[in-house]
Amino acid sequence: MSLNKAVLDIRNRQRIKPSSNDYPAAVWRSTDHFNGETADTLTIIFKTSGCWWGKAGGCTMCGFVYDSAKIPPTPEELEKQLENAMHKGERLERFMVKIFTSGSFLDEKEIPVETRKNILGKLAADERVFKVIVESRPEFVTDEILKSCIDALGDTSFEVAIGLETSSDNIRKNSINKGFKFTDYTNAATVARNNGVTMKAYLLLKPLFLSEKEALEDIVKTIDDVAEHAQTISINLCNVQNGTYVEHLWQRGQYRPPWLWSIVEILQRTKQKHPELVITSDPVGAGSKRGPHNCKKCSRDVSDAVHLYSRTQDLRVLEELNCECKDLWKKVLELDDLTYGSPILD
Amino acid sequence: MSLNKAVLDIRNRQRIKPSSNDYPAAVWRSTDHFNGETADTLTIIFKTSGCWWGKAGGCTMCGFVYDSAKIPPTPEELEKQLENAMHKGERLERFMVKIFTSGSFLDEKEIPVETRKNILGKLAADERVFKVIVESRPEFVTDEILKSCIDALGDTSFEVAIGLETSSDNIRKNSINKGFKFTDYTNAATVARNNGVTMKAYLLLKPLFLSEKEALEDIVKTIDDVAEHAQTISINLCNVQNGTYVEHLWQRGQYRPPWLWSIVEILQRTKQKHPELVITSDPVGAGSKRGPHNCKKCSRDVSDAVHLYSRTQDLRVLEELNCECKDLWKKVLELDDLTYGSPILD
Amino acid sequence: MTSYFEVEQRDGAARIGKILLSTPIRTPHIIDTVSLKDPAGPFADAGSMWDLSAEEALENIRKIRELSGDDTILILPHQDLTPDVPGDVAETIAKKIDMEATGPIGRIYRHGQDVKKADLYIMEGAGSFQGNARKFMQRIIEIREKIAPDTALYVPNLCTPANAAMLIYLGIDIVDNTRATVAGYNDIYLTTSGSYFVDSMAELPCRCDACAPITLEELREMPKADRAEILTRHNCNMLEAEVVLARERIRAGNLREYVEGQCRVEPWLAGLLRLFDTQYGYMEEHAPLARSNQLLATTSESMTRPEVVRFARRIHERYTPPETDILVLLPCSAKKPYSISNSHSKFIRSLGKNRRYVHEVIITSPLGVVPRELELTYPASHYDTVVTGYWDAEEIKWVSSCLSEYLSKNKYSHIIAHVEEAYREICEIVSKELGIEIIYTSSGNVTSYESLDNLKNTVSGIVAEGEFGQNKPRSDLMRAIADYQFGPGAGELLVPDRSKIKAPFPKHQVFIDKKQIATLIPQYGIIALTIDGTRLLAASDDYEGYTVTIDDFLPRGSLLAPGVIDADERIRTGDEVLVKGSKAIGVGRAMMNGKEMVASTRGIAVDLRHIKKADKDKDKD
Amino acid sequence: MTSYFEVEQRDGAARIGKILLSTPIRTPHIIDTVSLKDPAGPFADAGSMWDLSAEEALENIRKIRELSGDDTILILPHQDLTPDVPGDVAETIAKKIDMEATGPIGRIYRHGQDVKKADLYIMEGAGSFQGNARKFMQRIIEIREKIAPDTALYVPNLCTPANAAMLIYLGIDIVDNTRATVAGYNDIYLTTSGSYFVDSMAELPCRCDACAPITLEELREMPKADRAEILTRHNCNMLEAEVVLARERIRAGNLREYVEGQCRVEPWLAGLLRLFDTQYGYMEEHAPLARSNQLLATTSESMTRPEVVRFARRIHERYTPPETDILVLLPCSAKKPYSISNSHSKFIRSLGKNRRYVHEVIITSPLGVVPRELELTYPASHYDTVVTGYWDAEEIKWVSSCLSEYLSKNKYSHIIAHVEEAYREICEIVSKELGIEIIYTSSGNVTSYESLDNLKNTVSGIVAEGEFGQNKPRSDLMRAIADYQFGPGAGELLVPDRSKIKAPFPKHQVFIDKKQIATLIPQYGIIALTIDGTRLLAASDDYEGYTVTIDDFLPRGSLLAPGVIDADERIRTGDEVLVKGSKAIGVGRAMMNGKEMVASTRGIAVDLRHIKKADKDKDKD
Repeated sequence: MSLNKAVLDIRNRQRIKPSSNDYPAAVWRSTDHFNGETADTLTIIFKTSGCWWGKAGGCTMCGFVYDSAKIPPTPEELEKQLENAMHKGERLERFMVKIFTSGSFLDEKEIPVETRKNILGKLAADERVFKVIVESRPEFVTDEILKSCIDALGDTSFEVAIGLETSSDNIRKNSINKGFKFTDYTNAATVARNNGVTMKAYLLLKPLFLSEKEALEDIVKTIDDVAEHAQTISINLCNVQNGTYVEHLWQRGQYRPPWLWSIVEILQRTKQKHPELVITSDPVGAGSKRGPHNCKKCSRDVSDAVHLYSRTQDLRVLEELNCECKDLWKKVLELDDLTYGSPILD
Repeated sequence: MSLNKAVLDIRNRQRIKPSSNDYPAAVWRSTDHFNGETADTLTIIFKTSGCWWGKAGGCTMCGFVYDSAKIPPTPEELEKQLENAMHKGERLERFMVKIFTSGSFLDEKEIPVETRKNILGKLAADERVFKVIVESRPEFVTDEILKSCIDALGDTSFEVAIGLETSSDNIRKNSINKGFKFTDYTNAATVARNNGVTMKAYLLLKPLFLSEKEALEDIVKTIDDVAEHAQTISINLCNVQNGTYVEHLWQRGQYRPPWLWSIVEILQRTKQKHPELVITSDPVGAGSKRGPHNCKKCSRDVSDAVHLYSRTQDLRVLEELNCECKDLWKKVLELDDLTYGSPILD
Repeated sequence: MTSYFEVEQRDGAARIGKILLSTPIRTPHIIDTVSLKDPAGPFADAGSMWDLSAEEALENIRKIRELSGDDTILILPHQDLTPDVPGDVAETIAKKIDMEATGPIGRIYRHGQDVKKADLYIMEGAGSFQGNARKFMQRIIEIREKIAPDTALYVPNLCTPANAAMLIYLGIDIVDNTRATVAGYNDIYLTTSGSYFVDSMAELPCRCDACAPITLEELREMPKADRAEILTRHNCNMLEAEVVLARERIRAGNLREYVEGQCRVEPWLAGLLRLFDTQYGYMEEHAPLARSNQLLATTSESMTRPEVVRFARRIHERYTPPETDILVLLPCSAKKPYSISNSHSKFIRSLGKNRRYVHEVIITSPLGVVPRELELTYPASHYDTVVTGYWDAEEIKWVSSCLSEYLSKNKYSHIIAHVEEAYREICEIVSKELGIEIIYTSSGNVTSYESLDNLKNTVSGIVAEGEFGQNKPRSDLMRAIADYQFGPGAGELLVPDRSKIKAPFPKHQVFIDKKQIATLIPQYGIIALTIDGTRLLAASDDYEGYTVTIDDFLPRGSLLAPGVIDADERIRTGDEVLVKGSKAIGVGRAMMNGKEMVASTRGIAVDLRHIKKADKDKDKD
Repeated sequence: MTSYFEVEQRDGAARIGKILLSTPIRTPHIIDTVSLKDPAGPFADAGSMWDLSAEEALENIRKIRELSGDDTILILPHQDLTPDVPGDVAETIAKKIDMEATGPIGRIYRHGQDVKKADLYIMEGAGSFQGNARKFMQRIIEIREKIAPDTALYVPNLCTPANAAMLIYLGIDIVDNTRATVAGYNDIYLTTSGSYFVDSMAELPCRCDACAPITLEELREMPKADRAEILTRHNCNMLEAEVVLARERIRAGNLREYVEGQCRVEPWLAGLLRLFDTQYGYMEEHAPLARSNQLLATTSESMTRPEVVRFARRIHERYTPPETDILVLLPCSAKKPYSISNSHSKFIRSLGKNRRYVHEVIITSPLGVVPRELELTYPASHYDTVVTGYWDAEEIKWVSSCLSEYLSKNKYSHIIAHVEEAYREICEIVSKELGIEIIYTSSGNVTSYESLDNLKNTVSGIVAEGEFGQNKPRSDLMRAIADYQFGPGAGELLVPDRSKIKAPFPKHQVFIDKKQIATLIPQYGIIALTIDGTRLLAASDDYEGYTVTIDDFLPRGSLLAPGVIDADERIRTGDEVLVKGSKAIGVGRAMMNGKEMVASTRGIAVDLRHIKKADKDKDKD
C-alpha cells in the first residue's frame, strides 16, 4: 500500500459533520509579530470544497480536510462567510487578516476567481485591515493570480503563506506525502518576489518516522535553506489530529509529538543565525498527549514562553526556562536516534 | 501419643526375618584399646528373645531389637551360638570377648542363669581370653548377679558395659526413651566397684531433637559426670537404623546424624580433661547419609582418625585433620541451636 | 496483651507491622539468626531446656532483662521438638517449660498445646515443613486461628530468597537468615529464581555489593572461609532485597500478582498457593474489599484468588437483578468499565430505546458473570487478563458454573446471548444443563452490522410481544452495589423507590427527601455513606451488619482496635462500616477485618469519615 | 556468510552465542545504546538516511572501517519506519537504501522486504511491539524463518529487566538499554518484577552497587541529573543481572521454567508464552531431545511446552505396543521411574507371574500416557509437578485426549484400570467416548490390600480364560525407545527377534550375532548406537532418517556445520544421528537441529562418537 492510499483509507472512514455554509469553519482573534511590534490578527478559516490534494489523500498530519463543506459552498455563501467572520473583528482598531481554507485560498476550485477578488476587495476596503495573508499550495502562486490579488487589495499589504514543511524532499515525500518539491516552493517564492509579495513558510516540526533529533536538525537546516526565500517562518509543532495517518500510528504507539524543548532550541539557534527573519511558532494543543509536550509541570510555561517569543522575537524570554524533564529530553535526543523505527514514548 | 507408643508402633510394622537360632546375630573381630596397647577383640551379639525394654517400645535409636530371635532360643541353642562364634576367634592368640545381646546379657529372661554361667565358664576356660565385657541395662547389675559372673569367670577380667547414653535424665527420657535414670547407672557402678568389676559407659552422641552443639556439650558434660563411675567410655555416634523412631523422623527431614567434627572435638576436650579415662568411639556407618558424616571428601579420613585414636588413645592423631567443610560445621554449631525444632540439613 | 507489635498495613494475609522497641523494627523482618544469642539484641533467646536447668534458664531471663530492660523481645526458654513428635512428649515438655517473663516476650508455638499470650510466636520445627505444602498450610492456618491477630509470627530456618515472598504472602511476619547462611557455607548461590552450586555456574548473575566487585573465577579461587563469607553476604543480600520487595508489594497491594509468578520456582510453592486458595475462609477474610491497582489475571491460579471467588459468590448470594424479564448476555471487553468500550457502545446503541426492558449481564473470565449494574465494582472494572482468544477447559468450567448458578437462581422469560466462540460454548453448556432456551443473535462477529441488527430486531420483536418491566439504570446500579457491599436488603433501604439519584454516571449520589444518603466512589465502584445514610441503616429493623460496636466514648478521626467491643465478622479491610456506641454514631472505612478489630489490642480499626454524638431523637427521624 | 557470529549452546529457541570480534562478545548481549554512535565501538551505526545524503552515508561507512577495520559490526545506513507503515513506502525506501560494506555488517530487518546477508539483523520498529503479543510473535517467527540460524537478532528499544528473559527465550540475541535508561530519566525504578515510580516507593528493594550505598530518601532529594544517573545505573544493573541469569539458565537448560514464572509480570508476556506454544513447529524444532534437569510442571503452560506435546505426539505417531492383549492402566507416581516407586512395586507384585501377559500404561499429567517401556525416556522420568490432588479441567481434557488417541489407535481385548479419582474420571470419559469397556479394580485406594487383591484376581481370571501373547520386557523396552527416537521401524531393525539384550535394567545393551548394536543411556532413557548399529540402520532399505550427509571427507571428533551437505529436518539437538558421506560413516550426538546444520556456516553440528572410513563391503554385512 502506498502512503497516499493509507492516508486516503483513513480519510474515507471519517464522517464530516454537516454544518451551515454561511459560517466559516473557524475564526479567531490573536496577536502576532509585525515589524517589531505586536499586532492584532483575525484568522479566518473558510469552509470550501476542500483541498484538492487532501481529497486525493493528502498530508499525513493534516486533519483540516474535515473542515471542508459537505456540499460545496456557493460564491454567495463564501462571501457570507467573510461577512460573518468580520463580526469577530468588530472591536479591533487595526489588524491583519490571515486567510486559510482547508486547502489553498488561491485555488480557483475552492474559491472562484470572482469570489476571491470580492473577498480581497472587501478587506482592502476596510481601513483597519493593514495586511492580508493567504495560504496556498505553491502550484497556485503564479504571476497571473498574484497580480489579480494585488489589484484587488490595492495598497493593503499582501503575503502568501506556503506549507513547505521541510526543505528535504525525502522527508516531504516519504513522511509527509505533501506532493510537491522544494523547487516548487522556491519557484513560487521567486514569482512572489517579482511581484513584491512577501512570503511566509510554514514548517512542520517532527513529521512521522523522524527521531526527535532528526526532526530538530531538519528544521534548523530547513531554515538555513529557506532564509532567502521567505520573510517569515512559522514552525508548526506536529499534533495528532483526528482522522489523520499520524493519529493512526500514534494510537498504535508509533508516534510521539515533538518536545517543547526542541522548539525552544530551534528558535534559539535559528534566530541567532538569521536575525533578519521573523521566526514564530504557535504550539497548538501544547501539553496534551496529542500535542507537543514536555512533562506536566512545565509544558504550559514553556509553551507560553514560545508564544511570547513569537510575538516579540526576543530570545531573552526563552533564556530562563528550565525543568527536571529537560535532562530526559536530552537523553531522548541521544537515544531516539537509535531505536530503529519505534519512538521513545513517555 | 507417648514417645514409647510411637516407637512401639514402628516396631510393630517391622518384620523380623527368620534365621537359625544356632548362630549368633553377629560376630566379628576387631582391635581395641587395652591398658595403653592395642588388643584383639571378638565381639559376639547373641540372638536372644530380645530386650525386654525394646519389646515394650524401647529406645528411639535402637534397631538391635530386630536381631532378636523369632522363637526364643533354647539354652542349648544359646551355647551353640557361643561355640559357632568362637570359630571366628580361632586364629587369635590373645583376646577380649565383648558380649552383647539385643538387650541385656545379665537379664535372665534373655540368658537363663545356668546358660550365662556356662557361657562365662567356657570363656574362662579358654586361656586366650583375658577379659570379658558384657552389656546390660543397669537394673540387672546386682550384687547377686555380679558375684555369680565373677564366680564363673575366675581370674578372667570382667567388665560390665551399660548404655547410659547421657547423664541428663531429661534427654534420656524425652529424647531417647531409655527407661532408667542416671542414679540407676551410678548405683550399678557402685555395685560393680564394690565387686571389683570395671565399668564401661556407652554414650550416645546426638539423640533426637538436640542441636549439634547441644549434643556435643551434652557428651562433654556427661563424661565429666560419669568419670568417677566408669573406667572406659565409648561414644556411639547416632546412626539411622532400620525400623527406629530416629529413622521415622530422619525420613521426614527431622533428624541429621552428628558431624564427625563433633566427635573429634569431644575427644580432644574430654581426653585432655580426663587423661585417666579410656575414651573411645567407633563411628558406625561413617560417611553415609544414615551415619555420622562430614562432607564426602573428608568423612573417611576423619572417621579413620577417630578409630586410630580409639585404639591408641593418642590425641596427636586428631591434630592434623582439616577440610573445607569444617567452616560449615562451625556455622552449624552456631545456627543449629537456633532453628527451634528443625535440624540443619546438608 | 500485645503491646509490642502493631499491624499497620495489610494485603491479603500479608501485613506490614512494627515491633515497638525503642528503635522500632519494621516487619516482615529478617532476623540475623546468630544475633538471637546476643542478650542485648532486639530478639534475645533465653536458651534451650535440653541443656539448661530450670535455674539456669531463670538466670538467663534475669540477665537479658537486666541488660536491655524491656527493649528486647525475650524468647522464653524452650525445649524444641520436631513436628512429627508424639503428642505426649510435647505435652510433658510443655508442662515442664512453663516459664514466664515480664516485658515483650516470644514463645514457641507447639502444635496441640495451649497458647499463652505473647508478642511473638515461633513456629516450632518450621524448617521441617520445607517441601510439604499441605502440612505447612495446616500449621499456618492453625496458628493464625489460635494467636491474636496483632502478634508477630516467626518462621525459623525456612526462608530463602526463592520462598520469602510466599511466606510473607501467607502471613508470616518474621524470618531469619539461617538457610541463606548455611547455603553460603555449602557453596550454594541463592537467587529468587532458585539455587546454584558455585561449581556449576559460569557467571554471577547479580550486581549486589558482594558480587559486583568480583568475578566467579576469583570467587572460586578464594580460601573457603572468604568464599563462604562472600556467598553468605550475597545470599543475605538477595533475601533482604526480596523481603523489601515484598514489603513494597504489600504497600502497593499487589503481592498476590508477584507470588503467582514467583511460586513457579519450586513445585511445593505452587502447591502452597493452590492449597491456600482452597482455604477460602482464611484467604477471603484477609482479602481487601477493593484495591486501586489492576488485578492481573495471568495464570490459572488467578481464577481461584479470593477476590475473584468472592465476587462470584456475592453475585450468587447478595445480588438481586432488577425486575426485567429479558436478559441479554454479552461478552466482556478489554476496556473497563465495559460500557465505555467500543463493542459495548455498539451493543447499547443497538438496544436503543428497548434497553430499558432489558437486563444486561456480561460473561467474562475469570470473574464469571457481571451484571451491568456491577461493572464498576471491584474487581469488575479492574482486571487485566491474557488475551489469546483461547479459553482453557478450566476457565470454561468455572465461568459456566457461574452462569449456571446465576440462571438457576434468577429467572427470565427471554434469554438472548449476543456472543461468539468460548462465550457461546459456555452459553450452550448452561442452556443444555438447565434445559433453558437461549436465543443467539450473533453471526460470526458480535460487532458486525448483521449481528448488531439481529440483536436489535430480536429484542424489539420480543418487546413488541408483550408488557415488560422496565429498569431504572441509576437506582438499579446503586441498589445492586449496596446489596453487594452491605448484603441483601441494604439496597432496598438505601435506595428506596422514592429516592432520587443525582449527578451523572459514574458519580451518582442517592438522595431521600433532599437528604444525601450515599455516594458512589467510581474508582472502586463502591458506596460511601453519609451520616444520614448511616443512621438510616443503623436505625432499620430490617438490616443488621457491617457494624462496629464501640464503648461509651466519642472517637475522633480514627477508631483504635482497643475501643472496639464487637464487630461484624463479615467486615473486610476497605469495607464501609457503621460505628455504633452509646455515645456515638458514625461511618468510616475498615482498616482491618471484623475479627481483627475484636481481637486486636493495637492498631487503627476504622478510619472514620463522619462521627456524631449519638442522638436518640435524631436517630429516629 | 556469517563469519562473525556463532551459536555455541541452545535451550529451546534461546541460545548462547559469540560475536567474533577481536574481543569476542558473548550473547545474549546488551548493547549500551549510546555506544552505537561510537564509530570505533563493537557495534557502529552508520547513520539514518532521513538526514544523510547518499554521499554522507558512504563517507560514514568509510570512516568506520578506517577507524576499526573489520573489528566492528557496521550497521548499514538505514531509514527507519514504524511497523504499521504502508508497504510501498517501505519498498521505496528499501530500494533507495541499497548500501553495502565489507566486513561484519548489521542490517535492518524490514517486514516484506528481501533479506540480504548480514551478521546481525535489527528488528525494525521492535519497540512498538510492546504489549502486542500476537504481532511480535509473528514478526519473530517470520524473521527466524528468513535469516540464517547463525546470525544474531537485535531487538532495539524493547528490553526491560521484566521482559529480558522472555525475549531471550524466544530467540533474541541482542537487546539494548534504551528503555532502562529512559526509565531512569523518568524516575522509574525497574525490577524483574515490574516498574515503580520512585515517588510511590517506600524503600529500595535492591542491593546493587547503585542502590546499596543510598537510601530512598537520599535518592529523592538529589538533583534530578544525579538521581537519573543512579536510577539508570540501577536499571541497567537489573537488566544486566537478568541477562546473565538467562545465560546461566540456557547453560543449565532450564530457561523455560524461569520464563513460566517470570511471564506473570505483564499479561502480554504470558500471552507471548501461550501464543508461542501454539506455534508447535517453531518451538518443537528448537527443543532438545532430552535434558539432564528436571522438567518442572508448575503451571498450566507446562502442559503446552514443546517437550510435553512432543512426547504425546510421538506416543501417537511413533510408538507401537507389544503384542499383548491385556492392558493395565496405572496412575503415575511421584518417584521416577515409576517402577521403582512404592506404589508401582506393589502393582507389579500383584501382577506377579501374570505380568508377562499384561501391557502396562501409566496415566499422568502433563505427559498424558506413558507406556511402561518408555518410563525412562525423557521427560517421563524427569518431570516434577505440583501435587495437591486436584486436577483442573484442562489437565483432565488434555490427558483424556491423549488416552483417547492411544486407545483409538491401539486395540486390546481387555482393559483394566487400576486407578482412582481424576485418573478414573479420565478413564470413564474415554470409555464413554470410545464405547469401550474398562474394568476398574481399585476400591478407594490403589495400594490397599483389597484393591491389589482385586487387581491380581482380575488379571489372573482373564489370563485363565484364554491364550494371550506374552511380552518380552527388555526387548520391548529397547524397541519402543528406538521407535520413539528414530521413528517407526527403527525398533524392528535395531532389536530384531533374534537380538539379545544384555546387562540389567536400566543399562541394557542390544547384541545381534555377538555384535553390540546399541546401549540404553539410563540418564535420558535414550539409545546410543555402536558403529555396528549405525551401519545396520544406514544400510537398511526399510529405514531412512536421522542422517547427516557430509562431503567427501573423514571428520574427526566434531563435525562442523559447513561440512554438512544435508540433514534430516527431524533432527533435534541431542538426537543420536547417523553421519554418512562418500568417505565416512559414523554416529554422534546432534548439537543443533537438522535445519540449522544445513543452513549454518559456523558451529559444531555433530559431536561424533564413532567415525569410520566408509567401507562398502563392510557396509553390506
